[in-house]
Formats: sequence, structure tokens, C-alpha cells
Amino acid sequence: MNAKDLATYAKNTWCPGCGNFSILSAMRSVLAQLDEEGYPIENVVLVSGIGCHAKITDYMNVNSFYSIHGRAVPVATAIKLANPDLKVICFSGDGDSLAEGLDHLIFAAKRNIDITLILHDNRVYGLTTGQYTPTSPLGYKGKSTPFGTAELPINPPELMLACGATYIARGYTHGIDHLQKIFREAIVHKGFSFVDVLQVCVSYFNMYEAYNRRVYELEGNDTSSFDEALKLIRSWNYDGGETKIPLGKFYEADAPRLDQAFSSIKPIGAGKDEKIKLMLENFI
Amino acid sequence: MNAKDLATYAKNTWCPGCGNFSILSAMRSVLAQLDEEGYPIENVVLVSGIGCHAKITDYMNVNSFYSIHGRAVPVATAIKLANPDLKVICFSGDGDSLAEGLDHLIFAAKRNIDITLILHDNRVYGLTTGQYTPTSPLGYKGKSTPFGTAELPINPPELMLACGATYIARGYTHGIDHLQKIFREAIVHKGFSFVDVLQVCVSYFNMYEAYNRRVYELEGNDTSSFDEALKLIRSWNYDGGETKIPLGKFYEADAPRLDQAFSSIKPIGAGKDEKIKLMLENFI
Amino acid sequence: MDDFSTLIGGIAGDGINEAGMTVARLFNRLGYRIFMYYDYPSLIRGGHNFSLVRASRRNIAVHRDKIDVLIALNQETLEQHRVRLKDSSFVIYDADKVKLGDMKQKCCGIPVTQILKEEAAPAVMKNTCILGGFCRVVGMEWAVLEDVLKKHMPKKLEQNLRVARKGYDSAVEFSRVEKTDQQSLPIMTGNQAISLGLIKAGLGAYVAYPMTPSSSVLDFMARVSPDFGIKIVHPESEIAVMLMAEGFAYAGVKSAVGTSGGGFCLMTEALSLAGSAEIPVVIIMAQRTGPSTGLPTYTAQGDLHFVLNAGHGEFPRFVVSPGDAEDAYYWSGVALNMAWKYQVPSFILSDKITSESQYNFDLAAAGEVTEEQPVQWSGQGQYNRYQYTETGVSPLAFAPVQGQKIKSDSYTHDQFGITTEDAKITKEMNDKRLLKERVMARDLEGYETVKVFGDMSSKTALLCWGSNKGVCIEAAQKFGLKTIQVLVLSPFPEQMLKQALSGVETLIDVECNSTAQLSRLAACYGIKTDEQILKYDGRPFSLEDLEAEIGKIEKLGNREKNGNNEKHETLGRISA
Amino acid sequence: MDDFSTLIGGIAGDGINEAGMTVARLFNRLGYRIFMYYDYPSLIRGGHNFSLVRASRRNIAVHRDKIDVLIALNQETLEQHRVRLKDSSFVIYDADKVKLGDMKQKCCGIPVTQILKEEAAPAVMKNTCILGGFCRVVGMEWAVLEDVLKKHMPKKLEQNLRVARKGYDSAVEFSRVEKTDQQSLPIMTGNQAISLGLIKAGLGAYVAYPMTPSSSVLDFMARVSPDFGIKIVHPESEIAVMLMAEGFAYAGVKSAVGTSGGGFCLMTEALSLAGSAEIPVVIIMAQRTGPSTGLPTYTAQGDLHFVLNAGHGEFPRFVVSPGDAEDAYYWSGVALNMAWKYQVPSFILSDKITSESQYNFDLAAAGEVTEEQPVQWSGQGQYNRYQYTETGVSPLAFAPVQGQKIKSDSYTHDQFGITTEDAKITKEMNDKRLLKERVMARDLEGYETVKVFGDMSSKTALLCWGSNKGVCIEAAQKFGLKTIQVLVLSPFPEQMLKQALSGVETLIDVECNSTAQLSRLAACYGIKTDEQILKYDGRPFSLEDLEAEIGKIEKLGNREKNGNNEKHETLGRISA
Ligand SMILES: Cc1ncc(C[n+]2csc(CCOP(=O)(O)OP(=O)(O)O)c2C)c(N)n1
Ligand SMILES: Cc1ncc(C[n+]2csc(CCOP(=O)(O)OP(=O)(O)O)c2C)c(N)n1
Ligand code: SF4
Ligand code: SF4
Ligand SMILES: [Mg+2]
Ligand SMILES: [Mg+2]
Repeated sequence: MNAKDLATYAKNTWCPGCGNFSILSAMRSVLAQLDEEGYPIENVVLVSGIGCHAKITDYMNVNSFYSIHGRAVPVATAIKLANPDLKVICFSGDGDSLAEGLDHLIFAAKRNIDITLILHDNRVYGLTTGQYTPTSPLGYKGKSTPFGTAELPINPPELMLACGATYIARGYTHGIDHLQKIFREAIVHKGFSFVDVLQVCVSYFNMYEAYNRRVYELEGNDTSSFDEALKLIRSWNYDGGETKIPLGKFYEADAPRLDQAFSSIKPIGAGKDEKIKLMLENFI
Repeated sequence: MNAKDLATYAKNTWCPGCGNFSILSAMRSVLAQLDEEGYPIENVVLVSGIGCHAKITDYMNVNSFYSIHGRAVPVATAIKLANPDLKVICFSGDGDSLAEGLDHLIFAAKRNIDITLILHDNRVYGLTTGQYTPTSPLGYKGKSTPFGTAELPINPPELMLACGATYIARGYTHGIDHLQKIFREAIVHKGFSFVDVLQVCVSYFNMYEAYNRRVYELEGNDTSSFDEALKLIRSWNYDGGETKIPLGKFYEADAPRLDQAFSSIKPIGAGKDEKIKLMLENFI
Repeated sequence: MDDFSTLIGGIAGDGINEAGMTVARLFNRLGYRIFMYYDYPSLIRGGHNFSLVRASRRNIAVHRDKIDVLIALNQETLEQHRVRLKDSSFVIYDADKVKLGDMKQKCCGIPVTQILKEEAAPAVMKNTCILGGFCRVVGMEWAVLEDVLKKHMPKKLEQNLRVARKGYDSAVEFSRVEKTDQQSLPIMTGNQAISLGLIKAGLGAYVAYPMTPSSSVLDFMARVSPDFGIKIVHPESEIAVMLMAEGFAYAGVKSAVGTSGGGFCLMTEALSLAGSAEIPVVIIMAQRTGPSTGLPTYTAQGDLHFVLNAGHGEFPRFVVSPGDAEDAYYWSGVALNMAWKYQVPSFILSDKITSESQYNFDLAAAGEVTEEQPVQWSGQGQYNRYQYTETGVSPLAFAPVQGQKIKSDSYTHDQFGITTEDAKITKEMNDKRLLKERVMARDLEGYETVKVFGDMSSKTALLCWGSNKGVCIEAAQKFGLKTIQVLVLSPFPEQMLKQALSGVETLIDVECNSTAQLSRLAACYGIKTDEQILKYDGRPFSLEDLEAEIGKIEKLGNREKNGNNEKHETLGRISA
Repeated sequence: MDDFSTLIGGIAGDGINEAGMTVARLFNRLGYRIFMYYDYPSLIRGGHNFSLVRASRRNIAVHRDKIDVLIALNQETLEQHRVRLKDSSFVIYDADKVKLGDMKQKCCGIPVTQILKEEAAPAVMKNTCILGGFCRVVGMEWAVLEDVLKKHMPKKLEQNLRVARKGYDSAVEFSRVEKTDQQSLPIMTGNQAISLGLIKAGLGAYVAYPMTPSSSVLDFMARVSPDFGIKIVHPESEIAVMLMAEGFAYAGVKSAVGTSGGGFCLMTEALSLAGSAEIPVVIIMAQRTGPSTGLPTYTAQGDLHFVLNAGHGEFPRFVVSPGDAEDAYYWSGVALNMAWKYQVPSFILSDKITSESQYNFDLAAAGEVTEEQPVQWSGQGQYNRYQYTETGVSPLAFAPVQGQKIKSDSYTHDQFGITTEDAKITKEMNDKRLLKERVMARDLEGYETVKVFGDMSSKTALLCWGSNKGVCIEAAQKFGLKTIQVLVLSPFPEQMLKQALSGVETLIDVECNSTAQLSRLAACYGIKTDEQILKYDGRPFSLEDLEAEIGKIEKLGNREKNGNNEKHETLGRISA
């Protein structure tokens, strides 16, 4: 299978230069490769919320559930619980999963459910034309905050670490190879994988230049150490200054998964009538 | 003013021995004292969600908004934004603010809004008869999980620390004096104050014995240190083992508050018609 | 004895529900039909709870205000319920706790506290003790109680039996309940019947966040999940609940959710998603007194129009409101089948009374629930999730299917499932959904969506839905009226209802809400009700309540045989 | 020139909305009345957007399909819209980008790309350039354009003027638009008019989460918040939005929220809270095509029954659906006043067309919006938040009040605001809410809740609500019919509507949904519509659309003067 086979006839309506193209392209390549290596593509289900990011499901010729704003995670969780053989990948926005649907994200981490979440973290509401999101820097001026926000941003990987996610990484839409690497790791990882992608929105928050100047790739960090992961994660707090921004895998661990507890529950075939009748006896 | 003046005619319907009585009694004392000291009681507004904990608003003869399940925080936030002179105190349950309304809690911390949240953390859904909550230990057997949960609990103070709360403490309903101390600190603190109270539910999760054996009061810890706070907080992960459980203040800091940004916005009195007419000119 | 009501009261935590069940089981053993109303406030310990168990030779589904036996474990029970006593009633009481005062009735004190002490029995055994006394008072054989305890109280059985026996021995027989020649039947709540109906029709997953009066479905499903291989999830919120249910459905697992008003509100956005993306899902919506938190443990029928119109945009839905356990079992099965046959949201609209009352359940009478298979994809050509067909129903397939893609979409989409903003497709997809509704409505003509009871020739009929079925049937009987129960509320069975109305000149609507919601719905189809008897204080109609109200209706007052003109302060009546 | 339609099209990001506004302003300067429909898909850059600006000597609130001028910035615009051209139309196009092919119409190419290059102007200035050409083509004075640009494009004004002038100079005059003697009026969207109405009536806080087509209220409010001292909050979700609005109201700050279907779903739980706790709050509910995500940037009237019945339990609500900017301004003020007068949730039910279209706005004609004061507590005795009164409305007080406690409660509560489960109080509080609804309904008899337009003596009337007002009034005129606009939908103005219907024999319902929601609502009051003209493809009725549909109705076909029998594939029509 070739990455191109994973395209659809849907017309792509992202802005020229949007970071989402990198995510799309990296994900197509990774899934095509995985198919070659024996993770069949028909076992993959993509789930998205609503926002620019979410259009990705229309652009990938893969099973998908194009859900509603903020709700990719519970849909994905149930698909995994329903059929543990499926690989379930969520595409979500920062408005989507850090504002509207934040609780679901935290519970995915807490449950360590074996799904992957790619956060298209452009730090704005793209599709509704550029309002601030939970990761916008202090003072960000969008339509709902024309005089600048008065709130500090949230640090999503830090939140995920506090909540029990077992794979946490950061990517950047300038650099498809690196994205491929972490997407692949995240998908293969057993447990909840969270990838914060600094996805540049060229129309409302063009950070290419700033990010290019500030990002660096992690090397040799001990990804099994909670403390080290936390330190690296906290080294940049999504502010607008000149702090360096680490990219790559922060943390990976092994922990019990909710889907494991469900995998043995199978519908009973025959004998249901008998069981019901027996049960009715107990109601007498 | 005497604590007794803060009682109402409502019949108390908590179970005999319920930890909520300690919270009620400690809060009445603190508010009565504060009234004496010049924080007038009519400037206090209590806001609650729904659950056993929430009944406290009926039992306190203080301004109150008895809200809906999981939604105390947004109501309280707006009351504070509407009138910065009010002291707004939320009473919430672990089901209430860690499940149904988790996102609001996180945003209160992120915004560092100057309200106080007392979490009646009995680690069960009391009023709906004992189902597991996000802080129930792994394997907890409740009505919805008769064979035991398969999820690790969340650590609420850790979450709050990651999200920007500027006052974080833990109390225990065995020991009213200590509760009074932290309630008072939390209320007086400027910014978002979070108090996790290990509130024993005698009917569904009677932890008195276990807690009595395991709790200890913090002394001399550096509450201005994020790292030390985190270490102490993470020293107990809400599991069911024999780890010691620290009580007291973990963290206190000063940071910009959302309510500050709003305090200067005041309704304009006269001249509105003129302004509208002028504005209409610009629409031509 | 034809009709016998027993009330047992005490504080929450005393096990009053279970004690009521024991009474019900005793009568059931003797071949009586039973109905039990359980009344409790929203608290865990203390307060006042009572179980009102009515036993009759006939099928019943309503309680009476007046009682034949009052079992008082505490003083409050006696005080609160003495108004219910007839001269012929008996009172059984804990002689160590309750002061009788002046009583016209035959009273029998049981030294409960003392007996418990003698047996070193825990406090909760006071129920067993006083129920021992109850059996003796009403003249039931010891063996009947022994049998019930053995089956239903296996824990500390020996001690329970000793305590009960002492209660039995310390009482006196005032009367003798005869055995009937009817068979005993299972006794269950509406929620249990709903659960069994869903399980029978093939439920694979149940997802819920606790909320009275739906929570006992979650309890029951969780307990039986290993027996039937049902996946149970209790997630973070009702929003997650509904979306998880839809995730299960996407993956081919038949799912249901359960909630009440406030939780249902949170599901409406995903309800609309189910409408757009054509995802089958069953919603058990158990009504309680609103608005908002209202009275969590009391009843209402206040959410009919909300359920009929919830969710933005237009899409078909199936809504059924069962009136007792047998309806609940059968129609819950139908609801699951309809959801999957037409790929629509499907509602089981219940309330506190249907959900939590105890009914006799006759599997044979309930109707056969089958496990229908949805239209499956043929495997030919390319799979299109939203394929146009003659019924509007697109065949289903579930991942993984080799070489195919299954695409579900909340946006307006084309047949393959890709988002479109095209005007023509927008209209076509809307028409597809409307077509499904018409086909479903036609299909439902084969079901008894409207049921008629009582005197078929009567020119006056009571109109009801949901839990008022039982009270209407019985009150109508008394006045020689007809009762029309509307079971399916969407697609609205206009023809069936009009048929049922043929010959009816006076139509009296009976509802537990303040705006006559079924009347309003019927009015949209040109059906006018002449009178509305409405109750909206959280309490269900007792038989006497409704009889009194019917009696007040001028044209009917004189037809009442033994009318009761007590004033019912809590009843509202508006004229059409 | 009596009626003149101009279409300008291009890709998203080209500033097509603003370009349309410039066209509208030009005509406005000449004293024409305008209406602008803006059509865009849900994307940020690319795709195809167009603004359809109609100018007329009379007041208008609908577009025509046929256009007089097509301004094509790209090839797609020409291809998509050439069907709209009449033989007499003109085409203005970017000569460097668009290939004309065979055209019957007079065409004028402007070397836009070249001009921009000459002036080193950024790409977005192509609009100014081509609009320069447009002015010349339709024979508008240069000074008019200069004036518009000076006022509305202060940024890079000089460059803009140069670019526009070159466009102007490179074009030829095909006709000459005359000045009328009418005054220019403000031009604004319905959302801006809603905002101003709310501000005028005393709004203190606006809380919203962005959602098309309501988002521009948030934008506008945020921009003007310093001018009027309005607190703006854009929180984490619509759930937070609604609860924050209620928190503001508790503290005495008049608040409103804005959303569309999916967001509104998330507000329904707190809506019910507002019902129970009697909290005033205004909800701007701007409809779009559903169900679910549907078509985010297209229109519908699919949520009427949802809004009328949303939230569990029964409680009164005020619902108004404005049909143009003047309605929007006036009735939004009324909505805020009603919310506070009766302490109920109050809806401004809009849609993409009313919300985002550009209308002329005549403050004098709109009606005076006042800032009414709610019933305030007298300060005597003990304050009881839920005091029983003759109107059901309890006086308000806001913390801090020395010596008093203000207790708000979602549970059933007593007059002081403490939770109760008492049956009698439960009924009383319900009756209190119903009483408020009756008093509010009586109050509304003093308002024009139903408006009638057109030939009052006509036996045939069009029935409409919301954004179909404009199209109905104009189409009715052509056929000599009457138009009945239902403005207030709850409490339903039954009497007013029946009055408006007197003499009407044929009632034709016109709606943008597939199930004739207003017809269904009217049916509940015994009002039958004879025909329903329904459109549900996301696009509003054009004048031609509706005229054609009316023409198809047999009894009316022959009354049409210059009927047009084109087939309208996207229209549905069902018979009553
Ligand atoms: C319940 C609900 N509220 C609001 C919206 C409107 N809406 C659509 S996309 C969006 C924001 C998307 O932002 P984000 O998740 O960051 O995605 P992006 O467009 O930036 O990729 C919003 C608010 C919606 N569709 N549903
Ligand atoms: C939307 C909604 N869902 C469910 C409920 C039912 N409910 C009432 S209290 C409660 C749980 C309360 O648990 P917690 O917040 O821990 O409070 P506690 O009773 O333990 O103090 C639930 C689920 C509700 N009232 N509203
Ligand atoms: S608006 Fe931003 S995120 Fe959306 S498509 Fe354009 S560049 Fe990408
Ligand atoms: S159930 Fe638990 S939390 Fe609720 S009142 Fe009883 S002891 Fe307290
Ligand atoms: Mg974003
Ligand atoms: Mg709890």
C-alpha cells in the first residue's frame, strides 16, 4: 500500500500553507507503512471532532467517525472497548479537546485506554476564525478578545502527565519526518498516547518563524522518568517569549489499560432464553 | 455573629456520622469569625453542585446558589466577575467537580479566578448510593462496578497544581480545627483556592479507620515551592494501600487573576443613547 | 380477600424497599397479583420511606390510598399514615418504639427491639421480625414466610428465621388471607423489565451515568453483565455516555443508555448526531419531577415534548412509553429493534413509577421479544454507508471489512459519508431521513401502538400514556369507561388513535404534568380532549385520586357507583 | 432603476463579504434600500463565496436569483453564476484572470492584476479595484465611491483610492444609477441589531462560545464592550456559558448568551435550571442547517419546536423570532425586558439569514427600546427569593443586602429558597410558574406579536416566521395576498393570530424546514394551514423561488401576473 492510496476524492479546503497538510501527509505514510507491516488498514478507525483539524477524516480513505466538537475521545474509547482489534486514532483541536471536550481527554489518560490522540494544537479556533484557545499565549488578540486575553495558557503535556497518559510527545508541522516518527510510536504504543502537535495556522496565528527559531529535538532524554519528563515539559509553558521548545517523546510507560478489562466480555451466543428464564425464577 | 446564627430551619438529612457535618461546622465558624473581622456575611455567596455535599447551602443561612450537578464553578466564576466585592465559595463533590464538571474546575485554576472551592471528596457518589468516582481506589466495588473498577484514581491536588491553582490544600473531616485553619486561608487567599477534603462517607466508603491511621499534618513545608508541593502531593496517589497521607497546605502563590481584568468594566450610566446614535452613523 | 393494601414505613436505611418486597412476595406466593409503590425522599439515612404493597386477585398497576394493614416501625409512620386506615384495618407496630394512642382499629404490638436483643440480631432485622408478626396477623402460614426468607435472604438466614419466628409467635391472627388458584409470577421493577427486554433483543453494551430513577438499570445491567456478556461503562458524564453509545454502535455493538431529564439534556447534542449520522441508539429516559433538579425521587410526565423535539435539526425517532413491566419488557425489545432497523435514536420513555415500582411480570403475556438483524451490507461493490435505498435505510457494515471504508459523519454528507455542502444532496439526505420515518410508521401499523381497555362501547374514554395505564384501566372500570393508552408517541400513531376513538364523545386526558402534554400532542392531529385531569406534585395518582377526579366531572359524576368526594388539594384540572 | 441586483464572487479570504458591503454602501449613499445575502462554505481560504446585493427604492429583505451585474474576480464566479444573468445584465471581470467565452451581455474587463502590480498593491485590493470599475459601469459618481472608501477603509486609504480610481478609469459606463430622494440609512446585520437592542435595554454581560451564525454577536459585543461597559466572557464550553450567564443574573447583571443548535443542546440543562430557579437569561439562538454539524454556514428554521420544548420539566419561556434588522433590534430589547420582568429564559430565535444578512436599519421605524426595571424588593421584612405574589413574579434583590439572604435553588424550593419535597409546595411552585406565563401572555397583548402585511382583504394569506418575512411580504404583493408574520412564538399569540386570520380562506405556510414546524405549532391551536411551501437545502428562498411555488398552487396560479414556472428542485411541498 502506498500513502497515496489513502487519499479520497474530497476537495481539500485547508488554507494553503496550513500545518494540517503535514499531519495529513505524515499520517498517511505511517498508516500505509503499518499496513505493509501487518497492521491492516481496515483495522484502523479515525475519529475526529469539529474544526479545521477534523476535516482530516474526509481526506483519508480509512474507516472514520467524524464526530462533533470536543467529542472524539468518548467515541474512540467506545470503539476500542467494542472491538479491541481496532486501532483507533483521534484527531482533535485545541479548542476541541482542551476547551469543549477537556474532561474526555483527561479521562482517556486516566483510563489509559489504548487509543492515540493527535492534538492539532494551532492555539486558535481555526474554523470559527481565530478566537483564543486554552493554549493561546497571554494577551492574544482574537475576535472574542480584541483587547487581549487575561489568562495564562494551559500546558497540555503537563496535564496529560498528571492524569496518567502513558505516551506523551510533541511534534511540529514543519518537519514531516519527525512527525512520522512520533505518530508511529504513538500508534504502536499500548495505552493512551498523546501527541501535541504545534500545528501552525497560517491564517490566524502564524508561528512558523517563531517556532523555527525556538524548537529543538530532544535527544537521549530518559523517557521512563516522570521527573525528567515533567522538567522538560515545564521548560516551555506555551508563552510567547523566546524560551526554547522541546520536540519529541517526553514520556512512555506501561500501565494497566481499561480496554484490557473489557476484552474478555463477549456476547453470549446460545442459551440466552434459558438464562432469562432462570433469572425470572429468582424474581418470584 | 455566632456560628449558630448561620444555621437555617432546613432539616439536616445527612447520615449520622457523615463527614459533611465537620465541613458545615468548620465553615460556619470561619464565616462567623470573618464577619466579626470585617468580611461581612452578606458579601459571601455560597455555590454548590448536586450531591450530598451540596445540601450544605440549605444548611447555611448565607446567600447561596444551589446549582446543578457539576456546575458550581461557572456560576461562582460569573458571580465574582459580576461583583468583585463578593466572596464566592463553592462546595462541590468528587463526582460533581472531578467527573461531570471537571473542565470547569480546571478552567477556574487556569483563570486563577478569586473563588474558593471546597471539594467534599468522599470518593463515592453519595447521593446516588455509592458508585465509584474519579478518586475511588482501583478495584472499588460500587453499584456500577460490582466486580471492581479497572481504573486508577486521579490525584486532584496534582491536577490543580498542573493547571495553575494558587492555593492548594488537603483537609480531613476528622479534625474541625485543622479544617477551619485551611478554610480560612483558602477564603482569604486572593486567587483560585482548592481544598481537597477527605470527607468520610459512612454509608458507602467508611474510611475513618484507614484515614486515622494514615493521615499526618504537614509542618514546615515550603508552600511557595512548586517542586516540593508536587512531591508531597504525589506522595499519596489516592490508592488503597498504607501510604501516609499528608494534610495541610501544599502550595500558595500569587498570580494574575481573571477577576482583576474585569473589575474596571462598569455599566455606563448616561450617554448610552448618544453612543448608539454615533455608532449608527458608522453603519451608514 | 379481593384487594388488600399493606403499608410499611420507616426511615431511609431501614430497608423499607426490601421489606415491601417481602410483603409482595408473600402475597405472590399465595397467587395474588401485586403492585408496590415505593416512596422515598432524596437522602441516604433518616427521613421517611414507605412501601405501599397492594395485592389483588386481578392484575393491578396502581396503589390505593386506603390501606388494610399499617406496619409501623416508628412513630412517624403511624402519624403520617393513620389517615389511610379504615375502621377494618389492622396496625402492626414495634411495641418498644411506637406509642399508639387512641385507635379504632385492631392493633398488634410486636416487641421488636426486645426480640432483636434476645437474638443478638442487627438493627436491620427488625423488618424480618415485624414481618413475622404481619404474617400471623393476616393469617399466612409460617411456611410461606420461611420460603420467602430462604430464597431471598440467604445471608444470616438462620438468625433471620429465628427473629421472624419470634415475631410471628408474638402476634395474633386477626384474619386469614386465602390462597388463590393463580400461579405465582415473577415480581420486578419496570427498570428490570426494560433491562431484560433489551438483553433479549441483543443488547451488547450499556452506558450510563447514575441518575434517579434510571440508575437501577445500571445496577441491574452491571450485576448481570457477566451472564450475558454485556459491556458496562459508567463514564465521566452523560455527554460521554451518549457518545460512547454511538461509538459502540459504529463498531456494531447494540447499545443503550439510561438517564433522567438533566442528564438527558446533556445528551441532546449527540442525539442530533445520531440523527444526522444515522446511528442506532436506545435511550432510556426515566422522568422525574422537574424542572431542573426538582424532586429527584418523585415522579412526573413532564418531558414528553422535550423528548419528541430534542436535538437540533429534523430527524426521525422512535418513542415508546410503557405502562407496566410487561409493556416495558416487550417494548424495550421493540425499541432496540427499531433503532437498528431504521438506524434512528429510539426512546423508552419511563418515569419514576414505571421504573421503580414493583409489578408482577408474566413473560407469556408480555409478548415475544425477538432479536432482529439490521439490514446488512451485501458485500457487493463499494460500500457506501449512506446508500440511497427504497426505504431510506442504508445497509450496515462494521469495521474491519477488508478493502472497504466505513465512514460516519455528523456534517451533511454524501452516500459514501464524505462531507458536502451541496444543496441537492442536503435535500436528498433530509428526504432520506423522512422516508425512513414513513417506512417505520408503516411498519408500526403491525404493532399495538395504541391499546384500548375497558368498556369498548362506552362513549367516554380516558386517554393516558406511560405509568397512568394501571390507574386509568381500574378507574375506568369503576365508571364503565373505556381507557385508551397511547404506547408509541413517535411516529405518532394517528390512525390507530383515531380508530380507538371511534364512538368516543367525551375524552378525558389523565397525565402527571401541568400542561396536558399528550392533549397538546393529540391536538396537533386534530384530536381534542374534553377534560384534563392533571397531577403534578411529584406523587402518582392513587386509584382514589383518579376516581374522585372523574367523579367531579359533571356528566360522569352520577355514573359513579361509590364515589368519594374528598378534596384533592394536589390535583389540578383545567378545561379544554 | 427600481430594483438592481449585484453579485460579487471570489474565494474565501478574498474579502467578498466586505466587497459586498461596499456595493451596498454605494447604493445606500444614493438613497436606495438594500439587502445583502452572503453565501460562503465552512472553510477559511479558497472555495467559493459570494455576496448578493440587492438595491431597491422600496424596503426589501430578500434577494433575487437574477442579477443585473455580475462582478467576477475569478473564473468560477462567472461559471457558477452566469445562469443568473439576464440579457440586459452587465458583467465586470478581472481581465487578467477570467476568460469570458461567448456572452450575450455587455461585459467590461478590468486589468485588475496589472493595476495592482502598477500600484504595488496587495492582493486584497483587487476588490477595491474592480469595484472602481463597477461604479463606472453602473454610472455612479467617483465621489460616491471615494466617500465610502474614506469612511470604511481608513487603512492604506491613499493606495486604495489610487487602485479604485484606476479601476474606475479603465471601465466604461453602460448605464446610470439615479440618486433617489431617500436618506441613507445605517446598514447592519441582524446580529448587530440584536446586539444593539440588548445593549439599549441594559445588557451588562455577554457570554458565548463561538458558533456560526451566532459568533458575530460575540465579535461585535467584544469590540464595543469598552463603550458600553459590557463584561464579555468566552469560556470553555456552552455549558459554562449558560451557567455563567445565570451567575451574572444572580448577581444582578443582565446577561445574554448566543449560540446555534449544537451549542444550544449543551445549554438545555441550565435552561431548565433557569426555569426552576427563575433566573432571567436571554438566549440568542441562531439556527443553521442541521441535524448535528450539518451545514455550519447555511440556513434553516429547523429548531422551533426544540426551542419551545427544550429543558426537562415545565416552565414558561419567551420566544421571539425577528424577521429583519428592525425587528431584531426592537424585539431583542423586549426579550431582555421580558426575561427580567418575568424571571424566565427568553429566546431570540434567529437563523443564518436574519443573523448574517445586511439590512437597512431605520431606528425610528424599529420602535423605541426601553430599559425596564425588574420588580425590586421593597426592603420590608424578610426577603424571600420565591415569594408568592399575585403575578407569580417575586421581587428581586441582589447580594449584598445587609441582614438578608438571597437563596436561589434548582431543587423544588419553598418561598425562602430552601429545598423541599413537599407535595403541596411542589404544586404551588409549579402554579406560580404557570401564573407568570399567563400574566406574561396578557402583557404581550399590548405588543404586535403577530404582524400583517399586504392586501388586508385577501382571502389567501402567507404564514411565516423569522427570516422569511421579507420574501413573503414581497411575493404576496405580487399575487395580491396578505402576509402574516408570527413574531412571538411563546407564549403563543393564539388570539392575535386568529384575529389576523379572520377572512382568510387559504393559508399557505412558508418555512425553511422539512416538517412545517409553524404549521404543526398552529395546528395545536386548531389553526390549519392549507399548503406548505418548504425549503430545506440550506439556502434561503429567493424571491423567484417563492413566487414560483405560489404560482404552482392551483387556485393561485392564474392570479400570478408574470409567473415563472421553472422547476425548483430544491423545494419540497407537502399538502396538509
Ligand atoms: C457545540 C459546538 N460549539 C461550537 C461549535 C463551533 N465550532 C466549530 S469548530 C470550532 C473551534 C474549533 O477550534 P479547534 O478545536 O481548535 O479546531 P481548529 O479549527 O483550530 O482546527 C467551534 C467553536 C460547534 N461546532 N459545536
Ligand atoms: C446531570 C446530572 N446527572 C446525574 C445526576 C444525579 N446525581 C445526583 S448527585 C450525583 C452524584 C453525586 O456525587 P458527588 O458529586 O461525589 O457528591 P456526594 O453525593 O458524594 O456528596 C449524581 C450523579 C444529576 N443530578 N444531574
Ligand atoms: S484557518 Fe488555520 S488551521 Fe484552519 S485551515 Fe486555515 S491555516 Fe489551517
Ligand atoms: S451517603 Fe455518605 S456522603 Fe451522603 S450523607 Fe450519607 S454519609 Fe454523608
Ligand atoms: Mg485550534
Ligand atoms: Mg462524592
